[in-house]
Amino acid sequence: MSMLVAILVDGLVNASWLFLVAVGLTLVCGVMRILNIAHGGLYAFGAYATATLISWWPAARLTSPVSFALMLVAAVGVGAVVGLALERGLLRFVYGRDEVVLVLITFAAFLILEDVLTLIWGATVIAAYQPYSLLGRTSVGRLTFSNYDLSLIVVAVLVTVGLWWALTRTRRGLLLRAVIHDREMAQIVGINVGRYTTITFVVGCIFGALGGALTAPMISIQPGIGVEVIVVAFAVVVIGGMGSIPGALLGSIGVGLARAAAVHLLPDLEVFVIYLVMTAVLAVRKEGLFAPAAVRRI
Amino acid sequence: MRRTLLAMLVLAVALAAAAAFAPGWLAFLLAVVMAKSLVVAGLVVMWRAGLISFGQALFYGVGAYGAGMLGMRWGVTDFFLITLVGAATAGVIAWVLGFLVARYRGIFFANLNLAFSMLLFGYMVKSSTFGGTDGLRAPIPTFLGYEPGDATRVGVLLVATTAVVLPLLALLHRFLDSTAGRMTTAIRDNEIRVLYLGGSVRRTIHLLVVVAAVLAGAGGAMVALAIGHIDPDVAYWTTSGEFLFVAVLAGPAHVLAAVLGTSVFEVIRTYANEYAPQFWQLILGTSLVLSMLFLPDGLWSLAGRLRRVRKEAGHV
Amino acid sequence: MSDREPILETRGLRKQFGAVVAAAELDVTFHRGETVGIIGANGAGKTTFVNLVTGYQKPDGGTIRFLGRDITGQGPRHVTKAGLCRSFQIPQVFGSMSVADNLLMAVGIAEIGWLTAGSPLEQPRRRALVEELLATYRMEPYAGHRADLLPQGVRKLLDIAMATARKPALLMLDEPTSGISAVEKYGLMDIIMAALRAQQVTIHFIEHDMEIVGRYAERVLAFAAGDVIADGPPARVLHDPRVQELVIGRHEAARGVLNHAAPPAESGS
Amino acid sequence: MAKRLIPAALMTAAILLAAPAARAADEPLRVAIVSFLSGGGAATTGIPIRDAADMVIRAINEGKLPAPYQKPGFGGWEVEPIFSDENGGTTRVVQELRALVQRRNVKAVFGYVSSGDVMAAAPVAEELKTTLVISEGGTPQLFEERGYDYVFRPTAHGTITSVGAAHYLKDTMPNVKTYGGINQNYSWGQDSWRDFTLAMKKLLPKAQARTNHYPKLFQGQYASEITALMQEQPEVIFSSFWGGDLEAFLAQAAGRGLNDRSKLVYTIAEISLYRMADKIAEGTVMGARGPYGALARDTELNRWFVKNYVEAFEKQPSYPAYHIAQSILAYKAAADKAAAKLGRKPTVDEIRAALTGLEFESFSTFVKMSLGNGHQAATEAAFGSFHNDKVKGPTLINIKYYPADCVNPPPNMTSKQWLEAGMPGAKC
Repeated sequence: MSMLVAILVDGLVNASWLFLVAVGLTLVCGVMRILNIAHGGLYAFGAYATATLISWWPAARLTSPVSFALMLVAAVGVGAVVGLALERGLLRFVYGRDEVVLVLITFAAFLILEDVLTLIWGATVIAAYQPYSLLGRTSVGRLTFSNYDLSLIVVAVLVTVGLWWALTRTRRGLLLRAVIHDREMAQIVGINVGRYTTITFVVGCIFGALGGALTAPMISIQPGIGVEVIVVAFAVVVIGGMGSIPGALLGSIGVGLARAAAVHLLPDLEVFVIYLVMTAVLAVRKEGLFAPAAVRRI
Repeated sequence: MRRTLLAMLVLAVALAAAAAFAPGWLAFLLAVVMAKSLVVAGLVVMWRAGLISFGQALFYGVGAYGAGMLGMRWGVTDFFLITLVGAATAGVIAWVLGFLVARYRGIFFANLNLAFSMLLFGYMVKSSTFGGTDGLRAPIPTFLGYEPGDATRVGVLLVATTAVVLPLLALLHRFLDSTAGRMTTAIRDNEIRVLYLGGSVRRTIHLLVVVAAVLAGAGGAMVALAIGHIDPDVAYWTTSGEFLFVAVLAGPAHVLAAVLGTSVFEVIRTYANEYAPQFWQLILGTSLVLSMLFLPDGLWSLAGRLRRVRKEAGHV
Repeated sequence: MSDREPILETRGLRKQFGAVVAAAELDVTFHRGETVGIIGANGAGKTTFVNLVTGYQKPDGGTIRFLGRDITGQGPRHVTKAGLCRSFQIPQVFGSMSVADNLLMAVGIAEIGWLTAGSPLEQPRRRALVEELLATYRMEPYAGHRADLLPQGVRKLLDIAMATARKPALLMLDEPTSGISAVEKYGLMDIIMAALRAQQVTIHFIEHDMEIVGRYAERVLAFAAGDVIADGPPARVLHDPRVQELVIGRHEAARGVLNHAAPPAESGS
Repeated sequence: MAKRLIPAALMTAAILLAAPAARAADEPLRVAIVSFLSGGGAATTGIPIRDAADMVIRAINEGKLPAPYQKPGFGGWEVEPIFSDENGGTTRVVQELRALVQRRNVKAVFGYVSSGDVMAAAPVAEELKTTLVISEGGTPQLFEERGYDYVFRPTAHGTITSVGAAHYLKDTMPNVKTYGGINQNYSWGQDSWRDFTLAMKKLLPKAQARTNHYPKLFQGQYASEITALMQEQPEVIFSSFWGGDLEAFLAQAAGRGLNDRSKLVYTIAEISLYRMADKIAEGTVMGARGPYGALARDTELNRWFVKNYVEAFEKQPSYPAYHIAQSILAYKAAADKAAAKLGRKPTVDEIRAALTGLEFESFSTFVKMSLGNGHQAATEAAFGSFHNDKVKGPTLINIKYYPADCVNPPPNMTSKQWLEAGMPGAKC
């Protein structure tokens, strides 16, 4: 029984984290049809910026709401600046080129971002652990969970609801969905697709940075944290269906629970689990769980 | 074809000269470049059919680990035998996976390949048979019974690698002129037309996957023998990404472009590391961005531009 | 006409897309050497019929026999290899290749086999065949042009010429004149018909222009709502009152628009 | 075009890359220091290695070290260090090593953090006939698999950490009944856990091993593993974590209160002692790979090292800094020894000969190159318990030292054989 609770809670915490780092990637995938490898760089930037802000804030006056606000500020600031620079300064020159070129240019951007990070912050470890302990703990039987971990679930739910509302209940959201569904048709009916592309990319980047910002208090922040995240986030996006937000949600939950179950029941499988799920899903459904319908032409 | 053969001949002579006279590090670099360019050539061939693989490191890794296992478990040290087995193993695995993979196109093809390669990576990290993350030692190669000393080994390695790579590239070049090879472009342009001409798209793609895997397997085995050590990084996604990078840098125009692209890539990397050890990724990334922006058809297109410039100059 | 040997027979051929019936229990027999025109309003099931017969779509029920063989449910590749080829409303060509290379590719793929797949595509004999095709379809001036930059009419010709590379027994032409200006239509059809008849190919063509149907077809099939509502010589079918009402009337009204607009997307019909 | 372009390019490349002109005889001895300057291992390990190497080499060149190393230079040689990044995988490491030796005329190479890189670099050094002094990468396999003439490791290999931890438990918690583990899923983590369980079987046979968790290297998040460890509730949790993973785990374990239920034993956590002080519970057992950092013995050499390091870099030296410093000092000691014997500046081969089987006083301990035919050092192990002192700040107390003969296998056995046989011949 306590095992089940453990798997469920760990799985959901893990799923929330996965969703938070993957949601921006899938959003960009949906609108721009590109796989943004630089997402990993944004994650790292978000983490570094958060740690910096938190270290500037007087430790005595750091409360939970303040630290969450700092994370949000860091994510929005960094995501907007870097995202805009990438899209306006780099990506727009290669729109319309081969898919592979688009992917690789983001890969190059990722390499560059990695070293720019080192240029700005140096190759030292920085940390922002304070928010992790600020929220305290919750005990369930013999298990103790960190409230910060649990709060990730809340944030993930908020993001999901917020996105759902923005995409289905606002005019701009509806137009964006039109762009996702059929780019050319959207162009024909007069939607400024270019501007939606830029905005979406920046929003995606902000989510990427937010993922890093929220992770910052849990990990020690150092060069190289982005490279692992890309492949994990990418796996979640692919499992869910590239460009599908419900897909990313379901993919995260699936992978999160599978991973938690593996840790508790079959620790040897843990490293694999995400790729096993990914291979299995792709082998059966190449588009992933929720593929946005593609129009097939003769 | 004749021009290509001639170019290859000249290249072979140049490499043989390098093997004899160049400093060891350069001969070694060239050997690695030649071996890696096989992997790139395979990617380029798939790319001609519009297929991008994010998981070519799978076959590269299979070739590399095959070399290590052959040497360490069964005491095989012959360079050519190991390369052959590495290539064949990768080919067989590709043939099996091909039944599934050949149904996939575009990003889905890339994704599934990535998933397979990451599975291999995950397995290699865990597996004590394959040395876990510390990896596996590759044997010191012998060459058809000849065992070079420490001083000559690198030179011999370069000659042997060239002797494997250039004939394979020539074969590949010939394949690209064959009906099946020319179908690559046809498939990228219009699969439906290929089907309605009675051509098999799936079988052709399956063939391409196997061909590229054989090349990657051979390349992986030769790089492993050159380096002397194999670790799970050979199957990691960044390795696939790097090969893809070089493929785009090279351009799909010609099989020899793969050699050119790989050389440029390795030279940039070596010098970036020397002059900015902390920022070589920045330099690498920037040069790749610049090449993609200003040389959209790859480095090989420089040759065409040069020719045009010279022609115009000649007319004046 | 019925004294000729049957080449294609469908029995009870059915296909439904949701609530739309695209093929309703079609029983049709075609004969060797016939030139058949297929008419019908948009959405009447003409292209679906071609798609079903050539294996692009699988029928929900019924059988298709071609040259005495059951080809029901076989894919395009097998149907093509059996000798039933097609051209497309939107020409399906290899956009990045020249016209001559398109034809060479077509000839090469038509001849491909396990043993020949590895031999060079480029062969003098094939080049000669290509030259012949270029001449027959009057495309010599365009031989070196990239296929995706061709004028619409030439692209249509190229599409059809490629479809004949295999020397089919039956060729189905899906709207060979759509997107072509009224002036050019007859010239185009003359070239196509002359070439195909010289090869003794049985021809089916889908067509909206009744004058062209009247001029080139010896038998006409009229489709409406997935069913054949008239089948016979042009003179009789084109004057059938139901055909007049369901096919021609509506169509003629829309024709002015059609000829000036871009060709409608295939997927809808 | 192609036929002219490629050879032309190759020729140009060859000219561009060609080695600089031959060097004059009195030029300095050029050595390379290789460690992670970028990527995951840079911050905690690679950069301290670079810094410490730079500092110690400078001091030796200028003759500023305390006795008995006050004589300037390495047996009369001035050493010129160049620094190279280890990041990028073994292929790159090997390529770089060749370029360093053959193009940049490096006479000796120091460093290497990752055990995989160590295993890849060693045979290459052997082929190139260039001295390779491994400072960090600690896999015991290195000299157990084959012999080397050119490869040395003047620091203890990894076995001493796991064996030392078991001894410390025996001395401080003799009644422990259950233990579990969390170790990174790669060779270091896997070997550490194996060695620890084998040592525990011999030293505390009543203690029972529970599950070990193998999260991925650089995973960074351990929520599930921590829950699982709480679920199992072993008395002792053994971990060989290092670097960013270690610090993340410390923070998360503290946040979840894992320390309240189990005693945590970290084999090489000394590296994070100061930075993570507020996340470490009182009494947590910590080690380094040898008596370094907070575990260092108070000698004049050590005082010099700590003082200068803190002045230069504004932080306490951690054990990777000690390791590289010890490796460079070994080279200095060997060179001085050779010079004294020969009465002149020794050649690199003569230094190498003197390095084999060398015994010397290092910054905080005495080093004997007694294993691997005189190429592998054996040193003592040290462990202590964490205490956050109100006045002095974070420190380790109750420090215990285990002599080299106690925690190292004898020269004729591999670590694994020795542990599986129940550590025969150990003198504790």
